[in-house]
Amino acid sequence: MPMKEAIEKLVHDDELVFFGGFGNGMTFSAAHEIIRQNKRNLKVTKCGGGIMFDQLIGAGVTNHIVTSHCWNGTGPQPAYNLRRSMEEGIPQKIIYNEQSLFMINMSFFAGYMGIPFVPIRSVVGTGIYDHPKEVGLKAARVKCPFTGEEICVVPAINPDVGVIQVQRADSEGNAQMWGLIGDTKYGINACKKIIVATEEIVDKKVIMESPERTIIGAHKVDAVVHEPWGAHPSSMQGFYYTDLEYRFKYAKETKIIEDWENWLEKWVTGVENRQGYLKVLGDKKINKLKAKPIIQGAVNYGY
Amino acid sequence: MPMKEAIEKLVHDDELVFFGGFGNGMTFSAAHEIIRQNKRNLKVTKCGGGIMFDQLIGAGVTNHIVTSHCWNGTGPQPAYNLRRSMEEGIPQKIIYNEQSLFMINMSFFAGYMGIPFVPIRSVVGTGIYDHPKEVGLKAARVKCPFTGEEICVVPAINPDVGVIQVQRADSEGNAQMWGLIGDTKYGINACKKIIVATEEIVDKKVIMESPERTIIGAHKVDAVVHEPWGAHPSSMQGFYYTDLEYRFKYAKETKIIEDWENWLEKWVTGVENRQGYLKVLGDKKINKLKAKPIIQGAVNYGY
Amino acid sequence: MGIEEEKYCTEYTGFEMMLVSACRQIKNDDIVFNAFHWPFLAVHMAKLLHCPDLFAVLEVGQFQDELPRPIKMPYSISDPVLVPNSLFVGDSIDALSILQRGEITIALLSTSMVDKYGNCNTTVVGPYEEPIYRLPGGGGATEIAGMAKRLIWLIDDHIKRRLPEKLDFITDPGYLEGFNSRIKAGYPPDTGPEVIVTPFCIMKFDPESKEAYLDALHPNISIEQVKENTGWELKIAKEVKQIDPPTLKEIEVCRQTMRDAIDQYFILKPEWTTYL
Amino acid sequence: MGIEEEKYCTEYTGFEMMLVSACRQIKNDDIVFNAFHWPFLAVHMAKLLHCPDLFAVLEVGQFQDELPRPIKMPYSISDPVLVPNSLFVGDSIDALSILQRGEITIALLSTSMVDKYGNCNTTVVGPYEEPIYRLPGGGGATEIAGMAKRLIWLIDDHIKRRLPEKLDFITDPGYLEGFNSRIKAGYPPDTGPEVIVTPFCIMKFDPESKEAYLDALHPNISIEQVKENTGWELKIAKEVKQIDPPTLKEIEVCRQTMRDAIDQYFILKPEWTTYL
Repeated sequence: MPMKEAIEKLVHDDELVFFGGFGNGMTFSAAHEIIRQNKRNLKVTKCGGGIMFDQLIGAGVTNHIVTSHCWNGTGPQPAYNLRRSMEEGIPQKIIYNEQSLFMINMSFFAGYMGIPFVPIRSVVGTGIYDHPKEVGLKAARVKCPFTGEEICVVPAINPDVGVIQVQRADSEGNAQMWGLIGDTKYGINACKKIIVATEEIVDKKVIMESPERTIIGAHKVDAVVHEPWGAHPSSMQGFYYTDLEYRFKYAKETKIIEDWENWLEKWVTGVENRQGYLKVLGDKKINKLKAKPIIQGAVNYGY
Repeated sequence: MPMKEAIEKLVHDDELVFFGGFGNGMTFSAAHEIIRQNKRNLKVTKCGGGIMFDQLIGAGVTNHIVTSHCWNGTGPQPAYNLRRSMEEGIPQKIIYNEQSLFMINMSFFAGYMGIPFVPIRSVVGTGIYDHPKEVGLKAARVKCPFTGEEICVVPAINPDVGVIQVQRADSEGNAQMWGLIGDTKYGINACKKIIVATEEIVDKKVIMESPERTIIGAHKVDAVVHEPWGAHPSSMQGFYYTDLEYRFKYAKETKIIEDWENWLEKWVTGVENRQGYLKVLGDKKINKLKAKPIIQGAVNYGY
Repeated sequence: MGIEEEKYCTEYTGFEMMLVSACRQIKNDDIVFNAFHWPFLAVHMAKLLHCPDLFAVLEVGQFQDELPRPIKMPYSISDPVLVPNSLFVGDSIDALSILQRGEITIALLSTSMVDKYGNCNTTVVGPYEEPIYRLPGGGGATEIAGMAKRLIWLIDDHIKRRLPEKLDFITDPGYLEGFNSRIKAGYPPDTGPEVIVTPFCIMKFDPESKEAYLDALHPNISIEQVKENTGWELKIAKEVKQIDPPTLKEIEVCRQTMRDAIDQYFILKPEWTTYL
Repeated sequence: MGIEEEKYCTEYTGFEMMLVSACRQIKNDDIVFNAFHWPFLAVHMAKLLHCPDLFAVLEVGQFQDELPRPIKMPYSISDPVLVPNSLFVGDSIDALSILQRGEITIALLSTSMVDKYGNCNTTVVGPYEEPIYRLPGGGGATEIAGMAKRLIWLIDDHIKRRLPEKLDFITDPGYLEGFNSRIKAGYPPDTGPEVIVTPFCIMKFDPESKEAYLDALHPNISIEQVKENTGWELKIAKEVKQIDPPTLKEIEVCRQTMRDAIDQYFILKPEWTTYL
């Protein structure tokens, strides 16, 4: 199914949307299609929002982000659309429901496990624990019935819809990822509707060659999108490296609003789909980013 | 380090001992060495106790098991040493702190995570929830501060010492396992002292070829034991298959106490170590159980 | 005899009828929790008969939608043959997550004793601390019984002590004390035992009281026979259904499955029930 | 000059001195949580200088005890170069488990603002809902600050607004409101900030009040200079120590590390601090 169709069918205004990938395997292609379809009032969640959330904020598709940071392209600087939104209300004021990295991971884990909360030994005493009071996903404390200690607990997050970008999946949706996964397995399994975008569609037999790499089963996948290079400008282990130059330039190219509008037109609204985006990126860059093969990790599965 | 030395140094009377492996990769070699060293009053824990716990009970080294079942060799029958102990007090009456399979897994997970408890949606209303009241690891209920529901929570288990049998480890203790892991990763990381028994000692470079297969890091391993066939009569993926015939016969060979005593002498107390055990097992059986190679699972780790 | 009748088998055991009847409960689009012992056989048969696409989840975190080729019956949930024949292999917590998220549409469990509210005991006969018979314990059945949408109990011997009015110990939750007690204990409302399959019959549960009643008879079994061999005053459906005998195809698959299981040291003569 | 003195470098920046001084805090047998940005550089330097066996844990669940060969500075914790050069790769929860089990002996964190109790703010200047400057947010630093045994703060500019008396928002916990407030909030008693390293000096924390005080000066920095540029009434150790300048070897490794970082698009001129 093309990404366009998957987003049309499965992502609707006002929903809470999960995006997979932590640094590696980020679902940029899906985020851009959501912008092109001009969704509104989405809540969006991701362990580290980064420039993907900066773009969703700048394009006005989200008014509420649930994440642990919204950095710029290559370092711990605030991204400019985030700042414009929160400091000046451009294009709209959003709610930044700030989490800590491990707190949001545990919330996804609780969603994954089908339990309403999980304890975590951090957050108490910080502003993250106290703010923002009005928007739901706030930690609390309970008394441990075994040790008597008061401990922080974080609530489950079960997004309405989620999307991930993986290295390979079969046509039914059994999807595999290796390398840096971050929160992807727990987050996507916590979702009610699921889109799997994949670098490659492979035969089921390939999936069965290393079944520990499967992060989600076909029985709950609603759409499989064959989307090579869907994670650019992030990396995809075994496929392509992070486009550091592009990310570095992003900060400069989005610092003032006119430049941001040009950036959005050039890379998102001015192209039809990921194939169009890759044309703008150009073959030279694509060849430069392609991963050199390091084929390894076979073991004996015999019995 | 030989198993003898590892058990001497690290396992002491009265401690709570974790054994890894769920069906596959069970730590029989370590259990037998513990019997030979005549440890006393051990508490032992394992997701499924099976005939390993039956042997520890029969040999009198444990007076308290924390597990979800103690089946006989090949099916859901009660094992005979367990029955003799609980019904007749032979060789001593033990406490069977019965858990459900997933409850004990979540308790190990809580131990793994360094948190005092984890919620689980089962157990309430069963005898497992209500019994045994006197021995500690009992579930409880807490009110969820987010949904208002009462939910079952299970306490963390952090054993004093744990032992696992893995496919391979480097000489420092970075240990890898693939295939059916069950509770092994969470259980062993929850332990205070750690013994890694391994089919093979490999170079660190081999570990780095598929780092996702590592289940415990060298920084917390106290002893590495090179112990081929340490999991027999259970299987070790890629090395040997389950010895079903041996397990099937175990029930008959331990049904009356005299036969059990003979069994123990033949396989455990009458041999010096695992090499001695393998001599009793015999080359013919060893060759029959050896896994046929199915080498697969390599992927591209390139960047 | 007519052609229609000929496709049915005429000689078969109660155990075989139980397996066939259980197997028929499974649908091709089910997501089944495939638990060890008799359910393994019934799920295996379903896969070969009417559920080619059945998606199975196992206790050590495996997904399967194909049988190992050449067809081999795993000796247990932890048979290494399952690994290179699975679409997913995780750990036990992964399997639990699927249960707790409510994704399992059906589970079969074989057990020692089931009471009239569909609770099961595989722990102990007599007091917990002073057992007359100590049973092995339940393993993962507690969670499977707690969280599968449709739970099918298999009892391989329809006798009073296997189907008592009340248990000495509840290992796996059915409807607990009946009525809404299961929901009050926190189990999801859309879960719970659906049927008990025995060599004699199929029992269902009253929607209100949650008490098991006789719903359908296996061939050549009388209502009286069922009542006499059940440990409580069994209620009977207004119209008791008649279950078809195994078809020739069903019995062929059933017997091959049993042979495959014997090859893998399944204990097919359940001699351990004589302890009870 | 004597031979002894010659091994020290005489020209270097405050930023370099900060990195060298931070790097010296790490011991070869530490288990370090290797967090992004300046700590990456200090840990990298330690590995090349005096900690060849250093065991590092990263936020996406990696273990490393060797640098990638050929030596390459990862551009971030999620650089794919880390995967085939790690002894373990898991998920973020695996990394958290190591923190929560108390296995991390040291962590370095670079930050925007640290107050006198060692709390950090990377969230907001001004009110949370109506920010004057919205900062990016903390990521995993909250847990690292909460659970590492020895926490080392790096502040790359020793000025009042980077070292205020009180923060608008606590993103990462130090000693909260001082005294035993951190322990009362539930953090393990054997954890907490140990030092703050700036281009000017090293501050430590009073064992009782948990307030940061001047412990040791970097070369050519005066006590007055430190006091004037700190946002609270800074207390001074009875005997302020003098820190050695970078050795030639240290500065060589430091500068090569910075060049490696520039190659990986590290933003070495921290221009974003000008927003503050």
